[in-house]
Amino acid sequence: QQDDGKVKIGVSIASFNDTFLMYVKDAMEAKAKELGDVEIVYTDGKEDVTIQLSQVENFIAQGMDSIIVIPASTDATKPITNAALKADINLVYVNRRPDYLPEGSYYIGSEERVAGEMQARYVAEALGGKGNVGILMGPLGADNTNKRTDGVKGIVADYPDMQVTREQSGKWMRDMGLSILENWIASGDKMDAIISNNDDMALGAIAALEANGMKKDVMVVGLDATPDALAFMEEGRLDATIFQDSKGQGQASVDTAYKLAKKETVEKETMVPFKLVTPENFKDFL
Amino acid sequence: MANTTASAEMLPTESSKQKQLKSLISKYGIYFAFIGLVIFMSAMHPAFLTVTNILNIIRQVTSIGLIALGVTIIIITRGIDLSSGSVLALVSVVAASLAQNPDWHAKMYPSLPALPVIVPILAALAIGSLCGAINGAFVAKTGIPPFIATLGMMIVARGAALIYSDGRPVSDLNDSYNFIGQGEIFGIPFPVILFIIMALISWILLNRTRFGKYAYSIGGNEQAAFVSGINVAKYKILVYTFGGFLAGMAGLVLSARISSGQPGLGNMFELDAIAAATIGGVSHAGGIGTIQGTVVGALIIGVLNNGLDLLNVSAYWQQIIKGSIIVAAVVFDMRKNARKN
Amino acid sequence: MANTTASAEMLPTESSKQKQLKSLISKYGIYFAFIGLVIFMSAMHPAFLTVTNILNIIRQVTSIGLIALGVTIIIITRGIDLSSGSVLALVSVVAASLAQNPDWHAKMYPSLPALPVIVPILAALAIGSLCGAINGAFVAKTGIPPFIATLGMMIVARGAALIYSDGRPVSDLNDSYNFIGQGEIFGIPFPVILFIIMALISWILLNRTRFGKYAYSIGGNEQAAFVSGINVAKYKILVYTFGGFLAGMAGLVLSARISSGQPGLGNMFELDAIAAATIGGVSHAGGIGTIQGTVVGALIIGVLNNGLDLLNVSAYWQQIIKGSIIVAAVVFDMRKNARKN
Amino acid sequence: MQSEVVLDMQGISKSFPGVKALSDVQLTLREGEVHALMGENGAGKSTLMKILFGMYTRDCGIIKLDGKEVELNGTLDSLEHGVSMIHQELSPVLHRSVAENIWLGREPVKGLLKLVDHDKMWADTKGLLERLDLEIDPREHMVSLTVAQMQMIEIAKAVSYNAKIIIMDEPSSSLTDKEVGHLFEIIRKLKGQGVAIVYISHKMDEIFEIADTITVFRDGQYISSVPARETNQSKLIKMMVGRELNKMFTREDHTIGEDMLKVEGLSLEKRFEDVSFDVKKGEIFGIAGLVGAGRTELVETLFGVRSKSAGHIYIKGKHVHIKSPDHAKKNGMALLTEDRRQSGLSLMLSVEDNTAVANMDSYVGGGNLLEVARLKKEAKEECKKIRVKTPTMTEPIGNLSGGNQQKVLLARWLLTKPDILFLDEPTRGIDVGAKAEIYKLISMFAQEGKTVIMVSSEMPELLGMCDRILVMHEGRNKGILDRNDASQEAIMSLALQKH
Ligand SMILES: Nc1ncnc2c1ncn2[C@@H]1O[C@H](COP(=O)(O)OP(=O)(O)OP(=O)(O)O)[C@@H](O)[C@H]1O
Ligand SMILES: Nc1ncnc2c1ncn2[C@@H]1O[C@H](COP(=O)(O)OP(=O)(O)OP(=O)(O)O)[C@@H](O)[C@H]1O
Ligand SMILES: [Mg+2]
Ligand SMILES: [Mg+2]
Repeated sequence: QQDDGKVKIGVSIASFNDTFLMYVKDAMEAKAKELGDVEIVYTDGKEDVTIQLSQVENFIAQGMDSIIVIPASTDATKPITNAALKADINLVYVNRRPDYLPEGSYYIGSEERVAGEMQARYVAEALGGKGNVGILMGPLGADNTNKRTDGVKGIVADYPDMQVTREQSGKWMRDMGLSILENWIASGDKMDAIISNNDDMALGAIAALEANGMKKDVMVVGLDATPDALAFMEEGRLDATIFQDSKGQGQASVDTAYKLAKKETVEKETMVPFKLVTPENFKDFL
Repeated sequence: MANTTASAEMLPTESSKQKQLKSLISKYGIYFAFIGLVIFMSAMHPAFLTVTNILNIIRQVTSIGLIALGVTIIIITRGIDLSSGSVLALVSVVAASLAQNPDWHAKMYPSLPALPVIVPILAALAIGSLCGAINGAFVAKTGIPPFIATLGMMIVARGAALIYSDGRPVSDLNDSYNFIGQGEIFGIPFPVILFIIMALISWILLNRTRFGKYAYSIGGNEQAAFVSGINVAKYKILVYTFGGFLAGMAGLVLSARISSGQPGLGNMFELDAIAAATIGGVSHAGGIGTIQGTVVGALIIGVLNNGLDLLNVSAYWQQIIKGSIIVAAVVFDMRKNARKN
Repeated sequence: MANTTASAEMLPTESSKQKQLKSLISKYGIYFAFIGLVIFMSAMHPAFLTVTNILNIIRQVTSIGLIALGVTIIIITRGIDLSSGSVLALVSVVAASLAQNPDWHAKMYPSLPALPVIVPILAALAIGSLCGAINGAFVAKTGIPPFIATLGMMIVARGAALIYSDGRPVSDLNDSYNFIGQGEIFGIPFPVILFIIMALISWILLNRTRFGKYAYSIGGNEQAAFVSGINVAKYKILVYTFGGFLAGMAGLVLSARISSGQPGLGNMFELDAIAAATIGGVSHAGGIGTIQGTVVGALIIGVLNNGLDLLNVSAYWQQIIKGSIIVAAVVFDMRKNARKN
Repeated sequence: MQSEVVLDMQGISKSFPGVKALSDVQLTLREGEVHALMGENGAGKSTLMKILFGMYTRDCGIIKLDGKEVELNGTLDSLEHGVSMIHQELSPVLHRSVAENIWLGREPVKGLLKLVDHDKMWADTKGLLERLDLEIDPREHMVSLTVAQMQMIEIAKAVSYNAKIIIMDEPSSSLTDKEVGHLFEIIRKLKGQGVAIVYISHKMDEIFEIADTITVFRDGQYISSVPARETNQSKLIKMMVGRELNKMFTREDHTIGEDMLKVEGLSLEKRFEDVSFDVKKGEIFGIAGLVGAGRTELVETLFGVRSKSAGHIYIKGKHVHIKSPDHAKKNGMALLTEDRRQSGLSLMLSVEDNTAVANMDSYVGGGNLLEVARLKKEAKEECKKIRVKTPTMTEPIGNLSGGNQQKVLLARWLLTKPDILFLDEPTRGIDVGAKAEIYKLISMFAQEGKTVIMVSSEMPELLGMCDRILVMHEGRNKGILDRNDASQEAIMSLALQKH
């Protein structure tokens, strides 16, 4: 602990360009304010786990009490974990669960794959177990792209009359979701549902479908439940999205890191589950 | 005096039909490459050569195309602009914040009344131009390499976009703003019209004004341009300002197209735009390049993105194919210079 | 002849101490900028100038530094390499797939026995060099602009990395492989040692071999190099091959550092590397540049990334500050050339 | 008895797109002879030499070296066959040292690692330069040398190959008399060693001083070869130009009017000091001096390329502050620069654009658009007027022969219709015919009541053209000679005069 008596926490966030993670950050800030004697340093991992490793090394050099990491890749966290543990600094992973989670490291969040599964299950039920699905993916090779997409494909495979006919990367961006859908529509292929790895791309898809008068024939499911997405849902334009409790994750992570610094005991893993958001229940999430 | 021109005409020229055709192909290599690509895509997918799809392609390529027009002139002066994608993003969030619907719950300036659409438009173009002018001023006045000046702006403008928007999208924009990106006039998408107009203006600027002649001359030999009495610094600043102006317009169009300003918008667009210009025959050694070439370069990129999606080529393979075709097109185009030695 | 040289000496020379200091500062501008930055950071944060942190900085800058060494020589020949980040990624997944622990559940080649560490190392360096050689061959043999040739490779190599790994990280690598990125010799991180060795080799290549002399002369005046009987094509290919080799090495180090090969690794590293070289005084007009300059350029970028994190500057503002300082450093350095005219 | 034939080129042709540069030409070279290759600009001299040096491949014809037919693919081939070349239009690698430039492509190496042996390189260079009496530091970077020094390094480099044949493509165009004398000493030494030299130059007096045999080309065709002893200047000119050239220097009577330009105590830090003179309307004013006398800097300062450190400039009696070439242009000045590659041409741009670039302001018409048709017309007319030889006006100027490039630059400035025309070495690399035409143009220009200020290292040109000649030495005005008092001796005695 520092001289000024404050608990110092270093946070490395996978990407500041990810809207959802910004809401997690908001929640962290709120919690820190509430606790009072906490000082938090936020850094942008720019979707690159090596940058995050550097940031963690810097945190260690600065003598942080605790470190919170939302990893850009869950497969490459071993050096981060080992570095923190070696320096005897508390380490809390948030939102994306690394496989390597030894004694002394903690996790708060959910399982990405589950979100994809929820999306696909909702679509399968709505379509009666048959139809063509297009997937809008995040940046190729990104961890959450892979896990969410795997989740969707896993469920679709359970339904013999359902298939993934198209998939393309929209790099999280709304304009790319829009362009990709324009091209898919132009191809004339029949499409029954678009499942997107995040909300922004889904909103782009909706714009393309509406412009071609096809929105009523194709359902669109997003993920994150951002304010923009909820507004679309309110207007009856988005069929479903998945709520990830940014507030819950953000608050719990700071809370855990704080308690660890104060040498209190905490749960090794805290699950903050996903929730399906549909026009029926979206008001709960506004 | 007659003998001067005579001497040129006197010189025996090889004028067989075959030679002519060969020189035609080699002179317009990239146009033939483009036509070849279009024929290939049409053969592969019936939907490719439909009016809707063609408009799709042009609409999708508008932002990169607008940026590429400016970057063409910048590269002609022997410069480069890496900042366009970031400037686009900055412009998109600022303009969007001035065009939000008054009843939107996440409105950035809740107390701001509904503004006429000209306000965000002017703001966008002004900010874009200002960023460009700053690039130009650094390049012209301090002599630092354009790569560094615009790399700095790339990083700074992206940071400014994030700070301004606090990293959030700025959404729910009013309809008159949205028209810029989604409207149509006589069935032709407004962005397409805008792109055609700007391409024409750029062509005129480059070929029919002092500005353009000076751009070529500065790129051709800056020292010579200076000694010929050209205010090199002034024209460099103007060139970069025009580039920034076009990036601003691209930000306007793109944010209106998705009805949302976003700080992450336009990532890597600068590379695509520079690629479009380079495919179109602009030389990084300065002094060489045309607007029509750049337009075709941008269309090649647009056709690739669209066609590979149509053909449902896997996202991974798309990259390999796209990269290869870009190189192949330029190699094909290059043969026109291969005779040099 | 005497009067030619004498005439210069005759003219009054201003040789006061002050002038000498001034010329010293302007000659070594970027080194002073670097020292200034270090002093500033040390004053701002006590943890900055500690051994751990200095090793942190160098270790963190290794990958970009390695790439920057190669890119320096490439730019000296008047080229550019945009593909390094992607080549790094491709190398990382291939090398990692040959270095996975046998019991890892997601092993890429489940039946592959544990291989000696030399196998992935050689594979990495071979693939990196091959990509570089292809870049070089296109540049030298087809005459297409290096920007396009390496942009193509940038897209293709990234696609190949994605296809090879199916977009998944290749993880759980064996300890002897990890040593490349995480090991220490006498308390000095192995990547740091590797970087120093490669910097020395690059320096020798550039200053003490024909290869280096030819690189400078090809960039300084390709025509002159050609008429002096230099096999320009061959040396261009070699230069790009060396660049690819270093990118491969960076891929090795980086994947070993995080114990995982990833297809998304090294995104935009090429820009940082080119920036490092440019900050270090390499001229994009060719023929000018030094390894020591590039090393300092890379360190400036490393110090900025590290220092701004240390000082708890908000991520958004970091971008603005980083962009500004890069530009400022080069402006400061530029003044040495300001006297030219 | 005639010595051995070392080179025999027969039936050589070469075409470029739109241009037949050589058709069925021949050249025979003997051991120990200095063979002058003459012809107007664009006659194909450089092209033939580039073929011999392996830079261009010929369309047809045979090349025999020492009686054996050879294929020369690339410069390396030619170097290995004992041919080296001083290039007409080739700048060195500027940011490398003198030694590195000389040994480029054949650096001495040592040890297992084949590291470059710098010590040997410096020493060899020092030896070479000493042998050639050149006082230049081997470690000096080329940029910091003067144009003349760079040229001497090019010569040293060509000599250092120990070649049997040395091609010298206008080696003297950027040298003054002193260095030319030096060059000739080198040539005579080489001759004594049996080296055959192809010497290309437009300077008649040089040719008659050094050449043994003269071959003349016209419009890409072989005209004839004659021993130098058996011909004279006017015969030679007739062979080259294809017609009689009655006089070289045209000086139409021109009336000297009132003051045009007045310079008072002009100085430029480290370059020249306290230069004063005035020039009248209708006057042709020469500036003479040795290399490094500061003449170039003087005219560049007057034209605003450099900023003066002291002094005043008056135009037509009005005090002016010229801050940039832009400014100078607006004050009715024009400057044809000394180094056309560096500060004149945009090589990839068309002849037309290179001609019109300084005159754009006058083509701006309605809506700020250029009157392109008028631009094209005027540019073409101006080029016609001074007989620029080019296939079309849209040809990249880099494809023109050196002399024609120079003419385009002159056209550029004449197009701006200046009152004061500065010419820095205006006829460098220009053939006799064209020279005479340029002198005529200069004279006509003065006749219109305009002013010409001409810097030149060619004494006859100054003496033949100028009303008065300012002689500079080491940055100082050493005196102004009137036409009637001027002579080579008078100029030299001022130019060499110590303080
Ligand atoms: N690379 C080229 N491409 C096209 N045309 C060329 C090229 N090189 C030379 N030419 C043309 O070939 C002709 C001969 O040119 P060359 O340079 O051999 O003339 P030259 O006799 O050396 O003239 P000068 O005395 O001016 O140097 C000219 O008409 C020139 O324009
Ligand atoms: N860029 C430069 N840097 C340093 N010294 C220079 C530079 N340019 C010229 N000088 C020096 O200035 C002096 C005069 O220059 P310069 O040779 O151009 O004079 P000049 O009388 O025009 O001769 P020339 O006959 O070569 O045109 C010389 O001593 C030269 O070395
Ligand atoms: Mg010639
Ligand atoms: Mg001079």
